[in-house]
Amino acid sequence: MAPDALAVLVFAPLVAALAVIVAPPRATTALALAGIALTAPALWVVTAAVLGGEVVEVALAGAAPPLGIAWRADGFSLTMAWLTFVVVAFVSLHALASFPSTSDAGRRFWPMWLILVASVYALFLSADLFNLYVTLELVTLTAVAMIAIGGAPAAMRAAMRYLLLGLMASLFYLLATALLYGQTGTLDLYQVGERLGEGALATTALALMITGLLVKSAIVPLHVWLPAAHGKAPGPVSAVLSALVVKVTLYILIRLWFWAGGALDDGLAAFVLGLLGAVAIVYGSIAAIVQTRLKMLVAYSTVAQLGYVMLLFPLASTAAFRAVTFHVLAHGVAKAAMFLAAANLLAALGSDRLQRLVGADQRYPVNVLAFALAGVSIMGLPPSGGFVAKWMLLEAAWQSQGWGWVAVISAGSLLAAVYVFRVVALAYAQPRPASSVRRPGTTPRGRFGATSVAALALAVLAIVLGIASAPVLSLIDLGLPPGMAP
Amino acid sequence: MTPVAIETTLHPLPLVVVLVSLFAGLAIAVLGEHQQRLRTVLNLAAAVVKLALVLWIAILVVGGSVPEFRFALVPGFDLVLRADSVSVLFASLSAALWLVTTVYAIAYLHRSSNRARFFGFFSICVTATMGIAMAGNLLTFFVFYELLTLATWPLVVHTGSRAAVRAGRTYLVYTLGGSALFLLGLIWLYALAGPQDFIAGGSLALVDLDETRALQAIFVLVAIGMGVKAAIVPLHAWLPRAMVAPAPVSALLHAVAVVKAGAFGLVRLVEDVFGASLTSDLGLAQALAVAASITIVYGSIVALLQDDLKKLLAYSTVSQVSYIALGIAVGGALATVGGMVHLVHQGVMKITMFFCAGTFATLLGVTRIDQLDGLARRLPWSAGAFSVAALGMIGLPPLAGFVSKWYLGAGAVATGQLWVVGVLVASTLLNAAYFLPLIARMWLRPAPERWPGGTTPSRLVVFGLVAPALFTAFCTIAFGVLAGSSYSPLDWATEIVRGYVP
Amino acid sequence: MTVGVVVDMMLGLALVALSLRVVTGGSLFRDIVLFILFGLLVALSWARLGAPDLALAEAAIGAGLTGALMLMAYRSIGADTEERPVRRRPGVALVVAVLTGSLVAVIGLAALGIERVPDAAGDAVLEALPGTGLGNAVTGVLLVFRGLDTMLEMAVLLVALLGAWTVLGDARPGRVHRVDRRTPLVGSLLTVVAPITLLVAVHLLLAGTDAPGGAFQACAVLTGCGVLMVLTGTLRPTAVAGFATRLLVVAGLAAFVLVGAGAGFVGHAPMTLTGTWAVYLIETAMMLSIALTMTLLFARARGLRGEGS
Amino acid sequence: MSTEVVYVLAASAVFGAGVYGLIVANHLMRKLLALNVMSSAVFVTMLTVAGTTPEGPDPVAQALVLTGIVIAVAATAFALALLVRLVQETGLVSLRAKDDDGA
Repeated sequence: MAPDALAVLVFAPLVAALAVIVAPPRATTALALAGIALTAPALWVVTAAVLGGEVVEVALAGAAPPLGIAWRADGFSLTMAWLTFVVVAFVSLHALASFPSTSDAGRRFWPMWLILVASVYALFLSADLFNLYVTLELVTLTAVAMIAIGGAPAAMRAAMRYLLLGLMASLFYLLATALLYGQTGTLDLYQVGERLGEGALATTALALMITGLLVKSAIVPLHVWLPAAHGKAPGPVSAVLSALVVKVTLYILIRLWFWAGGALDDGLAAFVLGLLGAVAIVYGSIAAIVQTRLKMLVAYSTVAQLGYVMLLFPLASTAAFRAVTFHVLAHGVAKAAMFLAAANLLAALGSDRLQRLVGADQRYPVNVLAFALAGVSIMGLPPSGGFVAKWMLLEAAWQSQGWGWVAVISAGSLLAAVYVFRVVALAYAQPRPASSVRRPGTTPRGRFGATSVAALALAVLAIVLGIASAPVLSLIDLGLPPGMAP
Repeated sequence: MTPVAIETTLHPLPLVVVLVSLFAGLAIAVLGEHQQRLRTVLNLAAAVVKLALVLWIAILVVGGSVPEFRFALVPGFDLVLRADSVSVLFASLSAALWLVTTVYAIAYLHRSSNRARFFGFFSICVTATMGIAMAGNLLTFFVFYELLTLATWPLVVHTGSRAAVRAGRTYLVYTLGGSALFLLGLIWLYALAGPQDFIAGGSLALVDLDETRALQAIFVLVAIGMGVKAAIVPLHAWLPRAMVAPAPVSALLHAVAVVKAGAFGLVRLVEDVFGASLTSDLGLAQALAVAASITIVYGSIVALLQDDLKKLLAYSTVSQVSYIALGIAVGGALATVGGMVHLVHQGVMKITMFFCAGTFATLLGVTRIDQLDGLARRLPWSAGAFSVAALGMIGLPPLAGFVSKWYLGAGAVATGQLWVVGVLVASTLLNAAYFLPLIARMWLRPAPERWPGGTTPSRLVVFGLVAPALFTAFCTIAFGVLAGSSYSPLDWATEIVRGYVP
Repeated sequence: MTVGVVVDMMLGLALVALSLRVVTGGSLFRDIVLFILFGLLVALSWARLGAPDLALAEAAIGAGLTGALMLMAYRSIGADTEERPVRRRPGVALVVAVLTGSLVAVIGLAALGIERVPDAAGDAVLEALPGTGLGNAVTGVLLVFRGLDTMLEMAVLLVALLGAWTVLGDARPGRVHRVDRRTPLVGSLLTVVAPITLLVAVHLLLAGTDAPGGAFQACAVLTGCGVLMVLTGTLRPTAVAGFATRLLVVAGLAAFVLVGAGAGFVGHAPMTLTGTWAVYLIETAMMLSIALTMTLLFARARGLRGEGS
Repeated sequence: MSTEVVYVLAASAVFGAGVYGLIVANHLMRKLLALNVMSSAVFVTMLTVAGTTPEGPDPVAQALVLTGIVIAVAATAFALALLVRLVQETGLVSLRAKDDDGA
């Protein structure tokens, strides 16, 4: 039963996508929601099996690697799959209102949205280097197309830059895949890890692959495409880009490094990756602080938050793995909430210039609250998922006596506080009577509609993650890399 | 004496008492701006229920049991809510004063905007304070300590004016900076000694650590985190600036929640984590005593220079709260009792003065000291309450402040630290120097032709402004006069200290 | 050094020269044409490397279709957008390029020197192939052993089309520069070519199960036919994707999903092809989908309609 | 020197040329040409380093290349559609155009 459930994860959204394309628009909502909702029981079944101690695995077409491709779910991939479901479910709720299925934009949005969901699931289940390439291309192309959906020149320019860099990165990755296949005769990531051995060849091939993945994950200094792409995309798209799409490549990177990266087991490479992460944290935060637009601020915050993931490589301990996986989860939920709230404020105020936010709390309290709650998690303050992640990461850094990392982690959350509170303070500020901002009362209060509910629900979830971390961590513990014990 | 782990009983009450105001806060926020009547009912009901629950807990604690609730927050680290006698002291203070402050705030803000947001965060602020009171280990303390920062910030910037937003920024810079150091100290402590719950006499005394430098550093890191909120010089600068907040917020910050949480944290740190003897062995008690003394004198001197009433009160708080730190730093049974009981005494006295200051500003537009002339003729009840509290602050017998100072002084003499007596005398003289002129102006000078401004609200609102101050002024007298009876704050503090100092 | 290797070396040199020219040259139009030439030479290389399947695909898709798409786009954005060919410090880029290139050369050569592991995927395929009923190992990999890749590849194509439709916006369908059909040669060419391509496509499709050919090549031929018909105006772009169009573009992916997910319901592992019928169903559907998708992408249209209809 | 060695060397040089072009080229369409050149190089490398079986080049590598070629053309087609629209909207054929922060 559990292996079949793996197939449901990919096929349900995919079938829904095909049906949405063919069926008349009025059926879209039902089909899309069904496609997404069906993955929940499937995830549940797989999770139950994994918690029961199984590794859920199915050889597609009965052809096990190296002959064919297998889908496999352990604690790590399942954690990511749950993140996918949660983010997608709430962002879909937002999209029902922001991309109504009968509108032109909605007709373009929903099929690609569903294909994106299917491909993200497929990616998390796969450990085949070439299959990962195909799913990555699928994710990149859908993401790019959805950035451009609004048709604004700035968005399309951002989409174009993302596409070009994304394709280049894919080719680096594919080249490395070719070399690894030549060397090991298999495409299965785990078998590659067993057969690769050490040596210059292995190191350089992996270095090529990692470079490609770093570009797609927007790790400083390869982040240039991200801020505009995430900042200019429509709200739900920004949310899922920051919450999921940049994470999928980091997922592959972590799998590669810890499950197949024996050849890279020297401190220097890990240190360099960690250093990139540290630079990302500081640079991204400062860049976020100086932004003048809300969505760009949130986008640069993503650049910074991705840096924390990179600290896993130098720390390389069970505690660090738990911390980083939990961080990916917490950041995903919180950042999705933040982008949705930002998009709602943009839609309501007509612009996302920060100065326009003055007094926004009086008219749009729900969205300001959602932003603030998500901000609590981003800053790593208790009680939130972000705090639990930061706590564990600090602990891991302390245990390995990485004082530099400790300093960066601490500084990172203080810098995050600067940009989060900058926004909230503006929203709480009182508009001066003479200003052109309309006085409260003359405009309808913020609607408590689906878009606001989606943002607030995700934000609340980001907080709840901090209190209910235990079950999540026990799932993560079932997906620890080889050689790490709970 | 070797501290021993206490017997606790699993009980949901500590959690419930924390959650009551959280739910009230959420409900108030959801209700929205216009449900005024329902909001008032909810506010008062939650405050009453909370007070009742705290009383229930107090009865359990008097009966000898220690109710506790715990669950794993992070693997290996529990969130522990536990009601021991120290918790009850702080919890009953904040529950009682919260009720009073709620009444006052409803009256004070009767015309203000954004009241749903205000009372929402107001309630969450008290949730955090209760959590701090009930925290059974430093991690739990930290969690609620941060929540307190987050919940008070919106109250500080409530009016949304430029000055308020700027004050909010200063507040965050200090508190978040302090808590970053606190967190590092916490991580370090746990890395060194493993997760520990609070134990009277010091949880660190149970593990044999030969890490003098590390322990000193940890103490300093955590104490800075506490010291920011306790406004110990030079970490105090946020407090006077936060005076732009509405009067009930100032009352809350100074008497019930923020400043008190910092001082309470220092108590926990010294008595329940390091233990008085280890703190002293590490040379930290002396350092803390010096820092507290400097703060006491500095705060008083600066208060002397103020011409704004609320600023004066703020610097007075800076000075007075450090009595608590001074008491536990001096050590010995008497001084510790003096510090602990001042936790309560300073609360009731200072909140009275803020209530009155807010009332003066609302009804007469009086905000500066030179405007106080003849005020007693116009507002005799408020002026009376203010005067009682001020005299208490100076330490006039038999008011509450006298009891604190007496125990502190006696403790200093008993432990041979005579210089502390000098500090107390200097502080008392300074207190008199800045409070007595106020009292004199109010009662002895003639009233002006016209008051600077103010409004004339309904009688009910005026009652809501004046009655809370009268109640707390009454407490100031009662806690002093009845200090010797059972279950008075002094008696309770003595009981607590029996666990700390044999 | 045999004659063959000399040919290889000349071919290799030509590839390098052409690629340099394509990425740095001065005239975009000429360089697109040179890129097509480059693609044809790559096809020749495939043949030299013993992979005729790839040679066909490369010539038809890699060189032909990509080149045609490029030329169409070039025409759409107008010849007046001539460029400064390079920008910024090319020195840094050159260093990066030389480094990357040498890196690839070094590890490539190293990989060539490695003994093939005994149980490489390729060998496993040859061993398992008889069990599939297919004669062609490559088709076996594409449809059976790595059917998931091929299914997702169909999804990539679909997304490319959906994406193109998205960026098409509300604009009118791409204005296709049409060849005048009244030119006698074009008209008769079309009448002859269209039926022949169809026949060839079907042949290639059937042959693919055990000989070079298969769905990709067949669809390339069909696409060529479609492109020709668009160019001559026999098929005209429309602004709306009709039901039939939508059905056809998803057919390839749908067939895969149907068979792949259906296998799960009848007790097989997902993506199992439960019979030869499944192979033909998928290949036919894929051929039609790919051909239509490519033609639509070429015409930058949401749909196509016949002349006069 | 065998056939494979020649093609690996040629493909490496072509890949390098592609990277160079992608970085320095100004015109978006030339960047796309560079990407396509790179992908051809990757495909040639893939097949050559995979080695041969008794029945010709490694069938898995052949299948991967076939899949890769179709993905490459699909991505190119989409990129071109985006490019054409971008040029229609902005009149610019390169990305260097000043701010991405415009309204």
